[in-house]
Amino acid sequence: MSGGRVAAVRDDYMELTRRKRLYSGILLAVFVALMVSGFMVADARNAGGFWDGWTNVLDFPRVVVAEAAEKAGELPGHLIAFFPALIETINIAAVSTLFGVLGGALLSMLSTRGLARWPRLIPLFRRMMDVMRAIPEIVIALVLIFVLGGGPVPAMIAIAFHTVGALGKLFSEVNENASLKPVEGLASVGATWTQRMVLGVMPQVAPNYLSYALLRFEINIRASAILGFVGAGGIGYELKNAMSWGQGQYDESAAIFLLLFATIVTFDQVSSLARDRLTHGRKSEMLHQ
Amino acid sequence: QDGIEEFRIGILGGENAQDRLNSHECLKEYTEEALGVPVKLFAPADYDGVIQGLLGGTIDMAWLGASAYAKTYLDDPEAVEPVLVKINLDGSYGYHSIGFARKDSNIASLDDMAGKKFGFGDPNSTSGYLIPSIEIPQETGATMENGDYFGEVVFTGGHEQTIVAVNNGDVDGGVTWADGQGNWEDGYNSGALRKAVDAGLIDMNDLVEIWRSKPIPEGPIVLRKALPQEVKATMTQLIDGMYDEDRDCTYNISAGESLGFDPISHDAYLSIIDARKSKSQ
Amino acid sequence: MTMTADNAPDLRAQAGRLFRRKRLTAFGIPLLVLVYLVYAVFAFDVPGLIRTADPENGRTLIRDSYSYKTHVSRDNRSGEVSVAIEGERKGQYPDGTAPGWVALGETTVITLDGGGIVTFGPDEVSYDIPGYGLVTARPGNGGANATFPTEELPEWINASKNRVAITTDEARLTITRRKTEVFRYETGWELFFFTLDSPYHGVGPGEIAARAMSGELPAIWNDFWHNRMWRHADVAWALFETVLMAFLGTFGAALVALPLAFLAARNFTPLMIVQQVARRFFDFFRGVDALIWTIVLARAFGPGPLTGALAILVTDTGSFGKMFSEALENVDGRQIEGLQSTGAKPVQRYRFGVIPQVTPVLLSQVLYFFESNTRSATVIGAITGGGIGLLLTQAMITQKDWEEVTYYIVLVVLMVFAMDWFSGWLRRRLIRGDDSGH
Amino acid sequence: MLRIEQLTKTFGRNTAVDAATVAVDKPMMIGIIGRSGAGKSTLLRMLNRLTDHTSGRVSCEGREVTALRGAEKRAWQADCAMIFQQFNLVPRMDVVSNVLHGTLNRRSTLATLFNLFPAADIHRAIDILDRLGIAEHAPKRAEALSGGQQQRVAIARALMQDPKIILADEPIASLDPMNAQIVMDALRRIHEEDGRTVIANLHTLDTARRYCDRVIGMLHGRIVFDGTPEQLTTGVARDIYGADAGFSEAATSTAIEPVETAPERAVHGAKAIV
Amino acid sequence: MLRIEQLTKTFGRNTAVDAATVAVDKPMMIGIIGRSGAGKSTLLRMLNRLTDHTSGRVSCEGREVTALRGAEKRAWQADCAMIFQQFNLVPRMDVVSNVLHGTLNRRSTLATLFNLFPAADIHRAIDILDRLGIAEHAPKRAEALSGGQQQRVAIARALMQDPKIILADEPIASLDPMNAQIVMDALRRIHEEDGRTVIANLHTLDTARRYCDRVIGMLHGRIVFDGTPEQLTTGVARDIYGADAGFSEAATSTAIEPVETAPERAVHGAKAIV
Ligand SMILES: Nc1ncnc2c1ncn2[C@@H]1O[C@H](COP(=O)(O)OP(=O)(O)OP(=O)(O)O)[C@@H](O)[C@H]1O
Ligand SMILES: Nc1ncnc2c1ncn2[C@@H]1O[C@H](COP(=O)(O)OP(=O)(O)OP(=O)(O)O)[C@@H](O)[C@H]1O
Ligand SMILES: [Mg+2]
Ligand SMILES: [Mg+2]
Repeated sequence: MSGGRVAAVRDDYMELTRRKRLYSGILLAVFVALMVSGFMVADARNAGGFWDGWTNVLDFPRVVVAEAAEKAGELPGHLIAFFPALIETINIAAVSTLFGVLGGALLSMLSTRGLARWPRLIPLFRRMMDVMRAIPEIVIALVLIFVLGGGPVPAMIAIAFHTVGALGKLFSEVNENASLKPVEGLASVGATWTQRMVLGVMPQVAPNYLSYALLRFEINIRASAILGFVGAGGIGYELKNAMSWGQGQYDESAAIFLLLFATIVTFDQVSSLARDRLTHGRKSEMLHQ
Repeated sequence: QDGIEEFRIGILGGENAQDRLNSHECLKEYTEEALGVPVKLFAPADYDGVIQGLLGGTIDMAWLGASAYAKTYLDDPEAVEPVLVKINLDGSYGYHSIGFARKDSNIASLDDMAGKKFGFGDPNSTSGYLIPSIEIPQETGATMENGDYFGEVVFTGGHEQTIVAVNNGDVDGGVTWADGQGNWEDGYNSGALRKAVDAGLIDMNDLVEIWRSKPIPEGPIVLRKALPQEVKATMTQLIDGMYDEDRDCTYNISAGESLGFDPISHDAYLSIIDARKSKSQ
Repeated sequence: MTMTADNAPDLRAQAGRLFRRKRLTAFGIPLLVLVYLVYAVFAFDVPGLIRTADPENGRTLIRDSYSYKTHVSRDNRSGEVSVAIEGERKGQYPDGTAPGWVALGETTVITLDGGGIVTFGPDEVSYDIPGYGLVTARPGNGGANATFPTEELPEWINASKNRVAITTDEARLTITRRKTEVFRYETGWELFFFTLDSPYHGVGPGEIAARAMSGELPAIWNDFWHNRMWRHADVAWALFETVLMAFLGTFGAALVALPLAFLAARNFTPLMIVQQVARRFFDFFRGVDALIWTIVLARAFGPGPLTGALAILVTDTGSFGKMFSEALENVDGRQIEGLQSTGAKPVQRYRFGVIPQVTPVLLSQVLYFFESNTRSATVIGAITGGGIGLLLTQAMITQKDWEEVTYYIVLVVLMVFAMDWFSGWLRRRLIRGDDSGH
Repeated sequence: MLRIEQLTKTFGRNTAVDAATVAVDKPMMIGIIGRSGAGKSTLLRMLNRLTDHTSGRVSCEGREVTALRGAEKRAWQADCAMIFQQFNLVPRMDVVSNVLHGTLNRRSTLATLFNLFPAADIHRAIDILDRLGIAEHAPKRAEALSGGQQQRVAIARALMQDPKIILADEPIASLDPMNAQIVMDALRRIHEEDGRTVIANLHTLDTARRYCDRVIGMLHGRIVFDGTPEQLTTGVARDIYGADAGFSEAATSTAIEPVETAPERAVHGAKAIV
Repeated sequence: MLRIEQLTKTFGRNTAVDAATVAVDKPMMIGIIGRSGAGKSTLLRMLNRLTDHTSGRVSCEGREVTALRGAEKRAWQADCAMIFQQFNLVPRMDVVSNVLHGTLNRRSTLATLFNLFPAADIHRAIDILDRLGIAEHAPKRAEALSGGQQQRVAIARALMQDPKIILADEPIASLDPMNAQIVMDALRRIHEEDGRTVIANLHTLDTARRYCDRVIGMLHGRIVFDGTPEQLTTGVARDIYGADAGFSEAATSTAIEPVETAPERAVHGAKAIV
């Protein structure tokens, strides 16, 4: 190769490097600037500043733990007393996950090309899932609490609504990878749409569905605890009341907290074990959705 | 520490957050002028948010309910000190916890509530929880435990929620606050019922009063004890003199007609503190 | 193509057994689900809920979400009449002015859509209800003192001695001793753009545009942006605050979790102990849940967006830590070894041997979280006191202004949509466009 | 019996089947040949109503096939079984269930969702599998079978439908010569023993010649040949395949043994494979 | 110059390298052969200090290699470049960056973390790439290159280190014969033009014979042969490979053209491939 061509390669590369450095420099600078200024804005808007506050982070846990330790003897009693509330929270999560799986499966099939009952309506069902995913549970829960009155049902409906959207999206990705051949085979014998879906698609997608559903269940337990905090019953409601009252009930708070923590960790471990067996779900896309 | 860099005021619930901030905008301006430092307003979601702010030193001033003050005091006696209290139009500074139910549920008194579902508001509310939770058992002769006298006892989360819950029939009876003056039909002169009526949420014809507490002392405006002395003095003076200076602003920050504020001390709340302490055992 | 006569029954029996087993699962699983749901119906007390559920509330809510009401009220002591939108001080018509359907005067005449006419006279109040008759009242010390055209009152009239409430399709009239009030519902979000005190109230969009062109834009913008009824500036700020919480929380967590994830990854930390400690650490942060972190942190930092951001940060540090360390365990060791063989320092090995490999995975995980954390930030804001979540929940809890609630919900959904789109766009751009391993 | 009149299908600006007209008066075995893209699959899929037609009509024993909708359409599909090149079975389900899917149209949706097939159907399914020589695989998952076995399961499913007509879209294209022969033999036997009409798309001339009573040739969506195997000379084949003079039939052959009617060509074909 | 004495490595109860002793007095090209598991890779990795030794010592020009730690160890690694069978490049980074990684040891950590390499280094990297005939691929991602090109990038990275010794662990095992030859030619040229010592594990005898000045044979961790290519007779090879009489060298050959020194064997090899 002649020296001229090497020089050309050199210049090109140097130019490329400069551009890349510039871009990544700008990107980095923008990111750092956003982080720093964002932090400063948040810090200024907060009642307590970060630098004053972080030494006090343990204040609250300390008070709670101190009281809980002092009344350690009552802890088992509290654990038993709040167990029904925990069951309610788990029930909310379980029922909403169930409905979410059913609704999500249905919507995902209606919105997957090749499977859809009404192919023209695919965009409609897709948007429906998007909207269901986008509305935070707390919004639906509060509206329903107004209409239906407080309790577990509004929370259940709210979480189920969101779950339908979230699982529907993941399920339709699973469906897209399912083979259409069996479906067509069933169509050729004159099977109805339901038969095609249940007999032709479900056997293919069931393991993936199950894996996602388990992960969702775990997420829904957290969601139902949070909704309890805004009036939807369950362990979150108990926690809020105990925490609000403060001193005198911190032992109860601690007991509730222990229950909640143990539950979340248990289901987390169980579901990740089970999912590992079934197939690998994509946690990143699932969490919080 | 001689000076402060900013002054933070916490505002309790009752109205939607933005309205609360708006109605305190005038106070913010006066305070900035008086102290010469930036003032920030905070409207946390519930009583506990303000209390934690006072305890953690992230909020300098707030108008607390009596029970909330008691909680703050019990958690940390050195955290805050009460300075002022609101005076009602008739010169008193008390109000009542009102028990109420739906008329068509055929509940006319506490006796009819036996076995029914009863709703408190926020656990930190004086009229929504502390006082009724002490005085009602005295009348019924039974505890407030589920199934003891009432079939079920729940927290609705706040005064507004209690009113709606009773009106909807989610709970059979509940407690909220009112000054107890004026007409039942209007929801009394001031209080949570009145606000609900004004908002068109409820029709007082549908509701009946089933119980009324002894007068409850109005909650204090508190300042963080650790604040510099002159800041505390300036703020006390500012709000004390507000009624003469600016009626509108007084109306805004006291959530209705009043005669302004009077000084008050810790001793006025001893009984509430005792009550709260007894509930905490 | 044969089946010996004796293995035919055998195969049939085998198939029979197979199908019995299949039926058992086909029935068993739905049956279990059904049994569970039946249990849930009772555990959740659905029958009780159905009994107490109030469809009227739903109707009010829906109607309020797209309409506003104007209050015309008469102080029964002074006889003064005032008109205010939503009955709020901020929405009050200036003295002596009123919308077209209210004729102020000695006797104020309110003409309603359905043909009903309400009059506020000096002493007497009347409501002429089409198809029913004239209701009159002389509110005062004796009570409402109402007279009705019929003996038997229809169910839409709720009257006692001291209070009368008449609800018709066109309006609602309440009379107490102190005050008489007419609520009239109209479609739309009145005052959304300009409040009554703004000179631009009631001006058509064409005209506004024209006046904006002619130099009034700042004034117009100011009146709109600082609209006291809808408070657009505050709402915009609240939205920003919510996104800010999600942004700081998510990316802060990613920055904290990245180095820690190395400690929890089997292939980077030979010490079992360190690894296990790091993993339990992550489990703890995740398990405690954002909810509880919010409460704990609120004590130290007080209400505000920083507290929310930190709560997200702490929880997500746990999630990211776990996910990142899994990604790190899957890295290709050959690249690292290649660098090691050149004498690269450990930090350099991580920088060039590990980071380029894991960047796409981590980046897409972080961006997914960013999107979903905008939703979480709405909830956390409702608890810790900040952002659109607080506005939304408070507006809901105080249960008036459903049109504002609708407005906030629409904004939240649009915000989440926007973040969804944005994070997807960024993900595509960064992961494809990044070829130097940054 | 089966009457196709001016049947046309267009995909956008592309006419896949162009005014196809065919009349079948008695049960017979028909082979459709033509090069890739000629419209063979589309024609068959329109017959089964898997694809909707653009114009023209199909009628069968008084039924206006192209006008059927909903349940009636599905009933027609049940009468007109289809066999696919890729078998189109449910791979994760067992063989018997796959065969029983042939009865889906006759049974109530709910019952079938719960796997409630009458015992008589199950027995018949096994009998059919036995007839096709794969009864011993009955409890296995379909995906565990070889291609030829899977295609026979597909035929069993078709038989389970007890159809009047069996459509087969390149049934042996994914099979090795050995299995191809078994499958074609099975189809032929079904035609002969049960008297059902079989219409098969075939991509090899010699298969069509060997097994069919009638051959239809398609080119660019049009039917360009319709006659007996004997009439299908190499010259005609060239026309159908639109091939130039260099066209050699051997290139499309998959026979593994000399075909009686055309031994020299088959030998040719066999060589090309080795 | 390089002195390996009684170097031993045990993995648990398995002795991968057993008291290996080698002295290299002047720059030369050395091939190490032996069957899979003989310990070739382990020996090379111990020389580069990628793997720690169990006992024995390595020294080089007064440096006690086996005793180095931390920065000194890394400095030795920089002096003793390694080339891997799987190239071990960073696939998502561009070719030049990969080559520049050869300078990591010399540059400040902070600057390199931000990808800041001196322009002179970049120019040298491109020159090296040019020498190896792949300069035009400089801005591409490593993963976009063919195997042979990637291996040349790896060699470029090694050269960038300006090493005294180049170790190559089966550098051509993942390559096709064409690329294998290009890569071996490059290594040979580097040895001849720059006077660097090259030690390469090779899995084919003919490559070792053709390119190396000296061949070391390993069996079960022990060095069982050390001599010139000429001394490496088929009998010796059989011993090294522990093969029975049926051993045929052709089976391990990857040559694509007759090797001058042993034309008859290469032809043999070439046949086996076709
Ligand atoms: N779903 C479809 N959408 C658009 N065009 C299609 C579709 N199906 C078939 N076609 C087109 O119609 C024409 C006929 O296709 P068809 O599959 O019927 O041919 P074929 O004779 O079966 O060919 P092959 O031997 O490759 O299966 C082709 O040009 C094809 O591209
Ligand atoms: N990290 C390790 N842990 C345990 N045993 C190892 C390790 N690396 C190598 N060994 C063992 O040491 C012995 C020598 O391995 P080495 O990789 O050096 O052989 P090799 O001659 O390079 O073989 P190949 O041609 O397959 O690369 C083998 O028995 C191998 O199993
Ligand atoms: Mg076809
Ligand atoms: Mg090796």
